Amino acid sequence: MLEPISINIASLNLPALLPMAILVIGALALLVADLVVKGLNRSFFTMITVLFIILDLGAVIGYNGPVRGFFDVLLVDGIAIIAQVIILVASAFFVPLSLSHRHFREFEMAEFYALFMFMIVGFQCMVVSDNLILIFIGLETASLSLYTLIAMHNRMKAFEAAIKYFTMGALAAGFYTLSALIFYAMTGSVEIYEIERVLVERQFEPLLGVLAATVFMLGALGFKLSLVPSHTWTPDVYEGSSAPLAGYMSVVPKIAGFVVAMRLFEMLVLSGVTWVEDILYALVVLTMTLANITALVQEDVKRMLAFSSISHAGSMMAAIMIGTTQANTALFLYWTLFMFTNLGAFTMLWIVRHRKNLWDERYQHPFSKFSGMIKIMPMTATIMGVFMFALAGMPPFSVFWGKLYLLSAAINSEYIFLALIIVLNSAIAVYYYMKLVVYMFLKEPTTDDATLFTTNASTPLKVIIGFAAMVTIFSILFVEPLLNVITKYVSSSGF
Amino acid sequence: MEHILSLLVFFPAMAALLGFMVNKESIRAYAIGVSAIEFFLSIILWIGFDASNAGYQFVEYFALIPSYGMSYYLGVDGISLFLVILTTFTTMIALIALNIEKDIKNLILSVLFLEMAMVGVFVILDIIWFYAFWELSLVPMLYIIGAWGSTRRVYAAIKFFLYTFAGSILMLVGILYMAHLYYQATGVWSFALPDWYMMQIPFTTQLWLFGAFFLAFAVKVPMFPFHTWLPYAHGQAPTIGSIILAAVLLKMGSYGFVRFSLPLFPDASVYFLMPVAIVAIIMVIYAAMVAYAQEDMKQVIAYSSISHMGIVVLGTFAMNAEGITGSIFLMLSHGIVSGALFMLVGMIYDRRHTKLMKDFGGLASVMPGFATIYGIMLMASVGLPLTIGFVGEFLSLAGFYRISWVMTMLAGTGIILGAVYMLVLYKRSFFGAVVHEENKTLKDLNAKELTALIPLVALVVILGIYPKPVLSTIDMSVQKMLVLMEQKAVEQSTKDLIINANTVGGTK
Amino acid sequence: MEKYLYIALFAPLASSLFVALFAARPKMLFTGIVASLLIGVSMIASFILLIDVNNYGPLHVTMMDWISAGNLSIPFGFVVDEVSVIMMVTVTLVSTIVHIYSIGYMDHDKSFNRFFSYLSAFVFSMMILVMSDNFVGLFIGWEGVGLCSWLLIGFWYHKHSASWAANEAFIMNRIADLGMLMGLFLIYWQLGSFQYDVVFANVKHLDPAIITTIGIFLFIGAMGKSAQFPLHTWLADAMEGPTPVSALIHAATMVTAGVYLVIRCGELYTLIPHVGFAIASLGAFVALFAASMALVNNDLKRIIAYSTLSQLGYMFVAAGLGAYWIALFHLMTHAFFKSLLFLGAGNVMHAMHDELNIKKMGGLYGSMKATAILMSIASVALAGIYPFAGFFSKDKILEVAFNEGAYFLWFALFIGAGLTAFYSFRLVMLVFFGEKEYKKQGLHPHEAQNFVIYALVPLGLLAIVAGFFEHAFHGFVTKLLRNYEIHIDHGVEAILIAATLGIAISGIAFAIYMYKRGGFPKSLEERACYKILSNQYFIPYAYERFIMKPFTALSHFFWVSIDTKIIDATVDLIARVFYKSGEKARKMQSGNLSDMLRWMVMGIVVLLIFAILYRPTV
Amino acid sequence: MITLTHYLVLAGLLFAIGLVGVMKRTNLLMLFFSTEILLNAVNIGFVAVSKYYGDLSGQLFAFFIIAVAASEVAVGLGLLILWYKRNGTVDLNSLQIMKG
Repeated sequence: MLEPISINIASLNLPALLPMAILVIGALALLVADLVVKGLNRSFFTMITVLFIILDLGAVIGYNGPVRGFFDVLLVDGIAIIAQVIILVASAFFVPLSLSHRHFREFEMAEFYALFMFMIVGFQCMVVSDNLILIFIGLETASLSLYTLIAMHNRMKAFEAAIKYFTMGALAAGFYTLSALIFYAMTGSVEIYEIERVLVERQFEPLLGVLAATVFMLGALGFKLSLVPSHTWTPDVYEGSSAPLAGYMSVVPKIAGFVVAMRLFEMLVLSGVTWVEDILYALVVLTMTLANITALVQEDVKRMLAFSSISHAGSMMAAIMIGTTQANTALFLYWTLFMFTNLGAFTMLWIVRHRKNLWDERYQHPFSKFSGMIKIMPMTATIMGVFMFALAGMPPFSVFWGKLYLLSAAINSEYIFLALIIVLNSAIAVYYYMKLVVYMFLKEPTTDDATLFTTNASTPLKVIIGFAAMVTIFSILFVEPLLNVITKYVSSSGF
Repeated sequence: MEHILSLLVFFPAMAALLGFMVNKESIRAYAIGVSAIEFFLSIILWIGFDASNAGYQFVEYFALIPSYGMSYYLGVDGISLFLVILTTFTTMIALIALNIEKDIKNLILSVLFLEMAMVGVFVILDIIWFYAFWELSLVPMLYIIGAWGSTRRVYAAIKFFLYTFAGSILMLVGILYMAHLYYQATGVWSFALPDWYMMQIPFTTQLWLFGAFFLAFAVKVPMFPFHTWLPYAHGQAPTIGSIILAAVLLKMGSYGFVRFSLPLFPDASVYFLMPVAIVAIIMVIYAAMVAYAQEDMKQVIAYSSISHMGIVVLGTFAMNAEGITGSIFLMLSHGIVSGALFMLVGMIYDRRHTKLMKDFGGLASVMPGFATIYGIMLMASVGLPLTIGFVGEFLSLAGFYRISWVMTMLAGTGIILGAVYMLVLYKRSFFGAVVHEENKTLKDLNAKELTALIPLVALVVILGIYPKPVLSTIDMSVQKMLVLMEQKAVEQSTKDLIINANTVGGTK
Repeated sequence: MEKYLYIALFAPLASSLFVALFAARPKMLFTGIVASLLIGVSMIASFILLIDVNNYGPLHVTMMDWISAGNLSIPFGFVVDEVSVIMMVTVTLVSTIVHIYSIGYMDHDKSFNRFFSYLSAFVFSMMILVMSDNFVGLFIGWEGVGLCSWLLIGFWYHKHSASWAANEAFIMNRIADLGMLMGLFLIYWQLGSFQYDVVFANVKHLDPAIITTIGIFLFIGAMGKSAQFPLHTWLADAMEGPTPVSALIHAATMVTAGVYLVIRCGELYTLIPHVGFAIASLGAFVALFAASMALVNNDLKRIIAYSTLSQLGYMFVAAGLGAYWIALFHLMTHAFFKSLLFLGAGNVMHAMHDELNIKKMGGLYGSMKATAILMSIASVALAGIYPFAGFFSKDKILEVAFNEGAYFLWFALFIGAGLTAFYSFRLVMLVFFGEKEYKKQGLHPHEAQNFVIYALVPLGLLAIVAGFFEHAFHGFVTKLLRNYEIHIDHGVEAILIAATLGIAISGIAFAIYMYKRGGFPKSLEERACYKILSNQYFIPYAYERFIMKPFTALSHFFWVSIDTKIIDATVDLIARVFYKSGEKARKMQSGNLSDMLRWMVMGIVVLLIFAILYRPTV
Repeated sequence: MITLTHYLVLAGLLFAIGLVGVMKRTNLLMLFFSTEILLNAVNIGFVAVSKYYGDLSGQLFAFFIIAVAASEVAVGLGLLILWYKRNGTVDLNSLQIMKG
């Protein structure tokens, strides 16, 4: 017979819920406002959303040691904070992309923004918890909203993308739950720290069970982090969804996934389950290489970027596999810098988006579209070139510093071979990033009508581009402070 | 004066940024002005340079990422001083001689950015920044070759970029491993070259690291068999691209050997001395023979640079002051001479739109002035005494003679083969009767071209007759470096070899 | 006295640079005159120095530092001692005459000014060569004269043959220069200096093997400049240049640089007599070898060129056997009569409108007496008939050979003397006497301008009287050079002299006798030996066939097959491999949802299988 | 007597069935059913285990899964209808615009 549970409110530590709560309230408020006030404009929604995100940010920042709360399912530790900050900042920058020059139906609807906020809540839940249930809920909340957001783009491709993403997501959810079940069955708990304790006590016996659980968890997270072989959705979904969402997907869901992966796998790796380490090693190499060589042959910039983000995620998994503090720091540093660069690149695609596919019947952004851009609009071409070189890890632009720190982490823990593979991959990668540069700078223009490229340009977008470009170019100035903060948070939360 | 190096590095970049505002008509004047100022800055640097101090001068230090040991660390010594001047000088001359109309603005801006990267490579003492400038120098070159080159330009540009980029990534791993070692040894992070100089590295580790750095430099130099990007790059690049590529970019590789490979890994350098020397000799002979087989004037000069760089590498690995000083001087002379030769080929190409020797012949009678300057440069290139070409070649070979006289003799065939291909080129295009009608009406050099060429000729002669001020400045820093190498070498055999290589008398 | 040194050295440079200003302009007479004057100044300065050195001994100045790195330091230093001053006098004297002569000879050439600029530049380089006080300075002049000879041989660059010959000369010399450089390096790393005085002071302390190596390397350098076998082919081809050039560079001065080097390094070579003997043997061989080729050749200038070769052989015999002062003496006398011979030939060429085949001349005595007489004097001197200059020097060389007990060498030289006499008079006969073949081309030969003839007279005189300075010369140069005494009792000596004179005279007599009677029968030219000689022993052909052709082929092979087809192809292949694998990997993205799901499940299954099969211990 | 093992085996079998369905089915509707089967298989497992341990969190998890499954169906069907309206089929082989 189950004994009743008595709860002490003080022990709930509700403030820990505050960040999530703010956005939930925000979303509901937005919906209500849309009901009562007619003809509210997207600029209003956007700005409200940004405001709530900023509020949330305010609630998140301000950290003093790991805190638990709400039936101890919440764990607000360093990496949770950083992850949330990254998530929120990214969101704050991606939402305003709705203020493009041309109007899109989804951006006119309050639901879009509400869903967007719910999605953020989902991600936050994923990172602030070490309880499999809450993580699951966060995951699903986020994913479900995301599917819908994609579909709201309201084009055949968008639907196809949404359905593909959804179906695979459902399968991934199945894997996740099964893995959770196995952990639960073995340890009788759904709290990661608890599971860890029990497993370590038992020297991970029965190992096969642990491994099975890990495998399914890999399947589930692998889908979110687009690890081979669960990466197949990425290019299609990116291609199908609007550029801002695609960019968003390439940054935010992954960071959430990374945090969960850190909590789960590092526990295993560090406690010496070599099997997991080896498998991760294999996955990392496979993911980076396969994505890179496939990216070589893409005709569409967006798809190319999709593959490139896969390989970036792969190298992040490398950081998780290495699992030292430096590696985890590298992960967050890398991702912060990567976020701004990707923001820039996708915003650029968003700007040059044209209503009709003038250059290719299928693709929105075929390479040929950019040929000779330097002659038509030099500034745009130059900035795009900077983003490309930055993504390629060309010094002294943003991503290089992340890559540098990651490599250094790998080398310091004697993963020389891994480091070699990473640099070799960046050597391959530079080719497809450069392909765009070659098209923009070395080819003759197909048209001299600049307006074709600026139909979607608007001041907010330009501002965002400028900001992203600044950060990308002068990133060296932010590396030091970022490093200090991240190192402090990461190490304080024991990673 | 204390910030002159930062000024030198970033002045061109600033000028390039502002250059966006300058309109197309006046951009050339703007560029020449900027490069002239830059050149004078470098001259001021030389004047202010204390020739009696072998260490780094005008040092600027600013910690950028203290927690990770990364800093903004500039300094110049005898080894790099003249390479900086060479860079600014060639850029100025190349810009003066520039006569491209198409998108000249973009071209000039990228040249100025390139100048920043090149100067940066030579004066930076923080390895990460060195790597950064090293990679940055590729981008403008990619654009210059790919956008203003001839028919196969895109292929050539991509090949150049990918090849050199791929070559240098291993160096990045090497750098980070060095940093790791330094951290192990001292407990603090540092990427400052002077700090690394102080570090003794175990022998086997040295071998690996040497390899990692070697590839990057070897591709850049370019050493056989990593040289095949060069003919394409030169063959397709516009004149200004070829000039800068030959005069400065190749020197980055050989500079890397002197600045990094030798002092950081003395034992490995000695250990790999023979293999490297053999490759260098192959470069000298093989490239010279390939040059002899070319039909295209520009290709001849392209391959001849490979041949000369072979002697540079040989001199660098002579492990004695004569050889290394000589090889650095040879870098300068080769920069000036090959730059001038490419410029001359460019001038004739502008007139006839062909570079094939068979399309010429008898030019000496049509364009005497052109032929004369070409002849002077040719003689400098084959290393005639009292021209700039002789000093470096003589010293490099003399230096390496101490290591092995047979190999020196083999490398010495370079002076024969060099004469062969160069004289054949000269005979086929300048001597004989004027066979092609269109050649009969060619104009001789005009004022602009002369202003670009005369300084080069003057340098060729002056530095050929009185190289002492340059040599002694280089020599001092080189000797300091050799002392350092000898001190930090971990193997006794290395110490012996370095000492022996620097003493007169004794063995055959 | 230093100022005279600098005048002697830099007057030619000044002349060259000044004239160069007008190089591109059409002919200006004054350029020639100025050049001649300045060279004349240099000559006077040289004579003053000669007297000075005779009275007060050598003069040594260091102008400035040139190269210094590590332990190495090379100054621009000049020394005027007994040897160099003799060289200076010879060089400037001949040069002055040649300059004046050229004013007439190059009269109608459109590149008149350019010619004088080059010519003076050559004199300057030659002065550096002989005056430098260290080996590298000598090497500067060494290369400088090489450059000038390249410019002057290829002076008429529109002629293919001329530019070809120029390149051949330069490249052949480069081959030798490499040897010389090696010698220099060895000297440096052994003795730490390039200064003559330092080197010769310490060389004796070195291990003989090393001295031998140095000696060989340096002599390789000398072989190139002095066109010794097997590097001799360029000299004959160098006759493509204007005749004054042949006179100055390829007879009087540059080609003797090699001999000068050996004389200069006397202290070194005396330490290694075996090398010296090898040099002498080579010299003797060349003396015969070249003379034999001169026998049958029909090209006016080539005959003289071969005789130059053969005379250089004589000098090397003397130098090799240690009789340096005799070598130097022969060098000087030879400079006089050989340049005279060439310049006379120049007159003939002008008269014959650049016709060189002596078979097509004949009977020119009628129309150009002066030249005929001068050339005959030169030929007699060359043949070594008493009391002409050639007799004294050449005869001494034979005596040296005999004295050293090198009877074989002596015999070779003895035969050589005969041949020399024969071919030089064969030339005289065919050109000036006998049938007037030139009538067939309808030419009307005329004597050269008077001042040209007057310019030649001093040489003619010297060719006659120079021999009588022997004792003064001997006394003078042996202050520096190792003295060499000949100890043969007078009876033998007399016999030797008689024999030599005899063979020379009989050679002359034979020539006159044969060519009075219309020369040899045509049938002779069918003989194999004739063919071999007239084809210069097929050596140029062999070089063409076995060196140049393979080299070209190999270069082409390297370029096309190795560089393009192998190395570059490999690079591209690597890139292509990645790209192709991309095309393959792309198939994974079928876009079909079922496939995607299958991939996911597959991934899980594979990992599970792994988990079962591969499980390293925790 | 039915022990925990039986439940787990059942859950496993159901999950396997679900997987096979996911891989084989080309009708989107059926595909979604299969995913539901996956989740419900897990539910059984959770409930059984939670009973076995006498710990509520398992059942808690099961409830959440049910809720999530429900919302998933909602979203999924929505997408399905959208697709059907556009091109009158729910066959997943029709989703072939994007590939490569």
